[in-house]
Amino acid sequence: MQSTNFLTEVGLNHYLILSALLFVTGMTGVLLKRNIIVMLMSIELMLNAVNISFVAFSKYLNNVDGQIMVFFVMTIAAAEAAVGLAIAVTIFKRFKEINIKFFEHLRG
Amino acid sequence: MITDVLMFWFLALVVLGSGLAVILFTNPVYSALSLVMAMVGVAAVFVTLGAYFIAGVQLIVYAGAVMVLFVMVLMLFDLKRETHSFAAGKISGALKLISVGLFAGLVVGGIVMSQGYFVKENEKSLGAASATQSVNTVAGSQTNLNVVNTDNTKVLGTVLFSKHVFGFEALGVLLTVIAVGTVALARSKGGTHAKH
Amino acid sequence: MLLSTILFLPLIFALIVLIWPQDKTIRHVAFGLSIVEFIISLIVLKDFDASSAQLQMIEKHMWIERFGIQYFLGVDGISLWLVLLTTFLTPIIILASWNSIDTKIKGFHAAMFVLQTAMLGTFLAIDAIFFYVFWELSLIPMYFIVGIWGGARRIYATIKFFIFTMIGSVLMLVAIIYLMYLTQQASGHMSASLLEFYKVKIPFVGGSILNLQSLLFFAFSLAFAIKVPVWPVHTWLPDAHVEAPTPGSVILAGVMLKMGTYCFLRWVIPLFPDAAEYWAWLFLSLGVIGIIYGALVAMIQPDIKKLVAYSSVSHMGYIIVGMFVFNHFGITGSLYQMLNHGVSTGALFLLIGMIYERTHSREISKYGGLAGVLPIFTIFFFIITLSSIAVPMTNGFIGEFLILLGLHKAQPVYVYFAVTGVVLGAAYMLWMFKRVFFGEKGELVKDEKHPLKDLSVREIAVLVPLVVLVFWMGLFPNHFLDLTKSSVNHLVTNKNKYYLEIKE
Amino acid sequence: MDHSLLMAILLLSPLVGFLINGIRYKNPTANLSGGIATAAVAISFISSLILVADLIGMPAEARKIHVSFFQWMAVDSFKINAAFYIDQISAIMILVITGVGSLIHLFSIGYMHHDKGVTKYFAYLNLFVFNMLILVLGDSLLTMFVGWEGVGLCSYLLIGFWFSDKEKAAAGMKAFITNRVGDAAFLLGMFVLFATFGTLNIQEMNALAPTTAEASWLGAITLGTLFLFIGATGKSAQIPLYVWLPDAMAGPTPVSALIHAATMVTAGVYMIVRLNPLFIVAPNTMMVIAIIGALTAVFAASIGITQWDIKKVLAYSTVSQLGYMFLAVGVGAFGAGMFHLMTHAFFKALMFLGSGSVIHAMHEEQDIRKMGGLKKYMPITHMTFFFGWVAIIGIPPFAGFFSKDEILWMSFHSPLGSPALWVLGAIGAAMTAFYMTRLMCLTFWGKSRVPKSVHPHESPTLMTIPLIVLGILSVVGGWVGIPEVIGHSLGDIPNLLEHWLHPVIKPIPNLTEAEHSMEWMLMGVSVSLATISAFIAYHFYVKSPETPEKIANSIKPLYNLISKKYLVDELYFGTIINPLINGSKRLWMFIDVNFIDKITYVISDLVRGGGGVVRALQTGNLQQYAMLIGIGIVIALSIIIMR
Repeated sequence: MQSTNFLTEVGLNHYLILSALLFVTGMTGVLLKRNIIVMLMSIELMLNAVNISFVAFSKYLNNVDGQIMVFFVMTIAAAEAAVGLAIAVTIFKRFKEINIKFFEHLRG
Repeated sequence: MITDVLMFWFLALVVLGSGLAVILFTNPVYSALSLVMAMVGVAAVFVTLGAYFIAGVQLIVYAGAVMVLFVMVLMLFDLKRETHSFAAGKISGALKLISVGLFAGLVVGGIVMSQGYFVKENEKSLGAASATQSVNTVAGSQTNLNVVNTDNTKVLGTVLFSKHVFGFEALGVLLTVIAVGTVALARSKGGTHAKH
Repeated sequence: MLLSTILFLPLIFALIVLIWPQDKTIRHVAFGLSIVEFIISLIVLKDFDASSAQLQMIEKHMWIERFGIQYFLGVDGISLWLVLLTTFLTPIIILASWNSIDTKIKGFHAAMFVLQTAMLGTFLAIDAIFFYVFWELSLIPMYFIVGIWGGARRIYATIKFFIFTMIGSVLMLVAIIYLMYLTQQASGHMSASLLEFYKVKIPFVGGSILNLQSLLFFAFSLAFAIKVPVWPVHTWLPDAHVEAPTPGSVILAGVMLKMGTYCFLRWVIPLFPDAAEYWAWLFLSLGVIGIIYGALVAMIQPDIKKLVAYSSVSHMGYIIVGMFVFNHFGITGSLYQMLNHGVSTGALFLLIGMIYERTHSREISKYGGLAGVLPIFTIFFFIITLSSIAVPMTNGFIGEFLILLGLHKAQPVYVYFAVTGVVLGAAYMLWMFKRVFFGEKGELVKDEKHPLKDLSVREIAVLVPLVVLVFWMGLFPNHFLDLTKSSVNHLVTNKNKYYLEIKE
Repeated sequence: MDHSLLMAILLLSPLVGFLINGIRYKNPTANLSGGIATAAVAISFISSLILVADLIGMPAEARKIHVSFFQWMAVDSFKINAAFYIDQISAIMILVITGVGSLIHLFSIGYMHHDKGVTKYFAYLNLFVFNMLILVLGDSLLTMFVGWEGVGLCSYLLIGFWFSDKEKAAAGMKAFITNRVGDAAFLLGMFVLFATFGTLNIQEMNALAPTTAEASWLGAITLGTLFLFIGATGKSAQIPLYVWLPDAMAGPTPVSALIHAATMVTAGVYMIVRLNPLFIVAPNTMMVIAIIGALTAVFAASIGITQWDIKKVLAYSTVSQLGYMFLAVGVGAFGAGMFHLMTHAFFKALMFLGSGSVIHAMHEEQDIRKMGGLKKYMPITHMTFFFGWVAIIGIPPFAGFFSKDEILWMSFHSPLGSPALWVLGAIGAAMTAFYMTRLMCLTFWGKSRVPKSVHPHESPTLMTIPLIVLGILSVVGGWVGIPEVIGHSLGDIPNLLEHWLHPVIKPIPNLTEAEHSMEWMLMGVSVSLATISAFIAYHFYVKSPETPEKIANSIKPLYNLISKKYLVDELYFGTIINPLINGSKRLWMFIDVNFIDKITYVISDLVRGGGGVVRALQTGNLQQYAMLIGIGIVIALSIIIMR
């Protein structure tokens, strides 16, 4: 391990750790929030976290493919948000409720 | 150099802070606004990484389109009363938090431990990038390009429409399907469970 | 290309039926398409070289190279008639279901065509994995046919049917994989081709079940025995038959049971000759028990369909017995009996379906005196009954006689038990016939306000080909036996070092 | 004409008749349908006459017409042709079948005139003739078996002809299934013989038959012939499988005449005669056949004495007469067997048709207690029936005398026979005379007991013509086989039948020269026995009708046992059929429902129980699932990192 000053020399790892923490934040939201819409937002957070990783790798590996992936991820994310929200709207129309606690129809 | 460092720490703070805010606010509208903040922060992070085009797209797609969508949906619902914002189960809540924590620890630990690996792999490119800032290739591949200067966008476009053109087209199809599907979903009166 | 055509044409037909826009004409389309398929399959008959025991009209392409899995089709004297039986029965079944299937018509016909592909694939595939795909595929449409269009307890019956057959197949898959591994050891490269399997010499030690060949033998046999079904794993059959709609019963009895017996001849006996010979006593005993048990239990069933289902157990017992005597008579008889059973039991189920459409009951005690009300129906039923109890000049006799002759030649002791099936078979069928058709008019028959209608032209058209076949096969068995002769000969003479050559 | 063409006409003409009548089965006109059917059989009769004429024209040793149409079945060494051959034995049979057959068809036109299903009836009848011809002419055991089962099938259809009556349908089923028992044995016999000779062709087997007798009970030929004989007991109604024949009287009376008296039931005898070179080398089988035949003759005759149904009496009489035929072939007198078969066909068909005529006149009344004195109403029927009566009880010079006497003599004289068999035969003959006379007395003679509502009348000409023809045959039919001893004393009248059959019948080994004095004596004993018992019967039933009742009362238990047919049906039901049905029910409940399915249920319960445990994990809570994914990732990551 190279001796670097963690605070002053920003490298790939910093971005990766930032990405990881953001991902974890999003994950916490998905796991713990009850509002479906906020859960969707948390998913967006997780996707963004991944994007950070991609771009960081892209830069430090000197490879433009990472950015292409980000591009794809964003498209997917937008699509996912659209469908997710459409489902949320439909659920709300049907049950007048968007609290995840009420949707346990898959109980075995 | 120091501005870059400061910039990073500042942006990291903003991104993580607003990310936390997303999940901590009980009012979903606030959450949405925090999310916008996080998105902008991420866009800025992209800028610090030299990915200007991506940063722009991030702003347009996320902070623009997606967020508008979220907010609009939120406005459709009447969500003022939000008493229990978190799932309440004690054991499962604890389990969830523990697993999240462990996950974070593992990822971060992994990243830190694997530092040598990345550094070794990237020593040459990093060194080269900082020294000459010129076009350099890692393994002689045609697609490994310099990511530092402003014709980055052009390169991005070239690669996107040559090497990844299939994925691009597939995404186009996907988006069309999604557009139709979303409309269909939103129109339906509750799907198979609909009360007539 | 011929075999591929007849194999995959039904799949295309299934698609056509699914996207066909008009609901009214779907039956006509399906019927026409199935006839087309039958005519194409007749080309196989025309091109078939009866003098050769080789695998004919083969089509061979590498599918998954790493494991030596091939797209490998071929036909020989053993599978030829079963292929034709399948393509022959399908149009008849579609015609017979004209009125009885009135919900989800599209789905039904599509399932039928998929099932046809699966059954043909089972008969034609020479590659083990390729075969296994079709073997399992055949379960799915059948599952839906029974589960959607079946009777009151259809869910119970389908699950029983599915689980019974599945249990066997799983072990077979393990055995297939092990055989593939053996081919790699023997020749250096892995192959799933049956022809390669034949070349593997599997060590066998008598006296214990715990040797490689016996274990593999039982792994395969269990799968096929459940399908046949051999006593005592037969209990799924009566339930499946009773709950299945008429077309389902016909295809089940007519073709699907033959998949089991055919595979004994194609896979088990040539692959594991020593074990087959060593354990022949077991299968002969089970077969004979099946003959007698099936007949006895059939006799006391109150439900016609269940009666015929148990009679299937009895008839399939003959087939099993015929195969495990390993001589010309037995094996030829078994092959012939497969066709017979397909024709006559298929026809019986069709007839039962026709009367069920009229009265909505299968309770024997509620019938009686039908002969006076439905004479044409009675004539057809009687002819098929004769075929089922193996009266000479009908098809059933040839098969049963040859099997018993072969059994006597190989194992005379068993024949004294097996022959009781001849008597009991007549007893249960004629007793049922008497109770349903003779005597005073039963409660379902005497309703003056709604007299039962005799067979319509369509129903007669369904039955006539089968009746013609009953007599044709009974009077001129040589027309059929000539095509299987070389293959059976090859199997009997080379049983212990079986191989199959490819005819270019 | 070409032989194969003639043979084809002979065989196919009834089949064509069947098909024509079968297609127009709903037609109710008796004259047309009956005309077609009768013509079909008559054509057969004519072609068989031509064929037999050709046969006579041939030299004695080469008398054989063999026609092979096509190869029926060929598997490895097992080859069966659809081939038929006429020799001296089958020549007699085809003449009887088509000749008597046409007469009975003719009679049926009158008898079945008012039945709605008359066309169907004639179709079945023609089908029967077709199958019977196949049985008789088939050149291999398997071809014979085709006809063998075919006639059983037609018998089933005709017995159950009035199927709406439950009893009659049941009788048909009983006949078929009882026959099936025999057929199963017949199959076994074929298997054994095929394993021994490698062929089922009758001529080849006869040629291959060894010349020395087989002593062992388990020898291949003994076993094979024994099985074939069991088959014959089914078809020809011998102990223990005779039970179906009395019930078979449920069918129309002409059917009883054709199938259950003249032709089908004699198939067993015919089969043994045709295979005589095989049977003669299996003395053990021969012994069994002779004993069974003799026992059946007495046993059935004793039941016949107690029956009140005119057809049942004749049915038991048939069983008894068949017993005589088996006695004959059992002691090696194959010619005598064939002879009796032929004369029996004449007089028994005559008596059945006569009884049909009576039943017709009495409006379907079959109980002889309600008849009596019919002589004056139905002179022709009475006259012809009378000829039948004297023929069957063996009064010289009527047909039955010659054949029955030859059988009795041979059972005494042949090295395969014994005096005991002769005694049984003679007792049977006396009983026959008794019950036949009883039948005559109660039906035609004595006082009329006919109910007032019934007005008996003579049958129409269509029905009396066959009666007259058969009556003549019953008188003269026996003259073709006048025994040597009588023929000699009457001035060298040759035994035509014996000469005719001589080339195809194997002689009895070690047969000594006959003593004429002994033969005359035995003949005298049996004829006088028959005459005496006939006289007693006449005395009982015409002179003092109360005596038989007294006697019956004095031996009540025995009488009841006999009149209830020795309770054999009840015995079979009690010991075989009912236990089989009840046992099957129990078997099914025990094995299928309670054992195999139980096992599967236990397994499924285990699986379900296991599922119940795992089920707790499926809370339906989306976030919990996500958490489980998370935990999974954590575990996977820790493994990757820690490694």
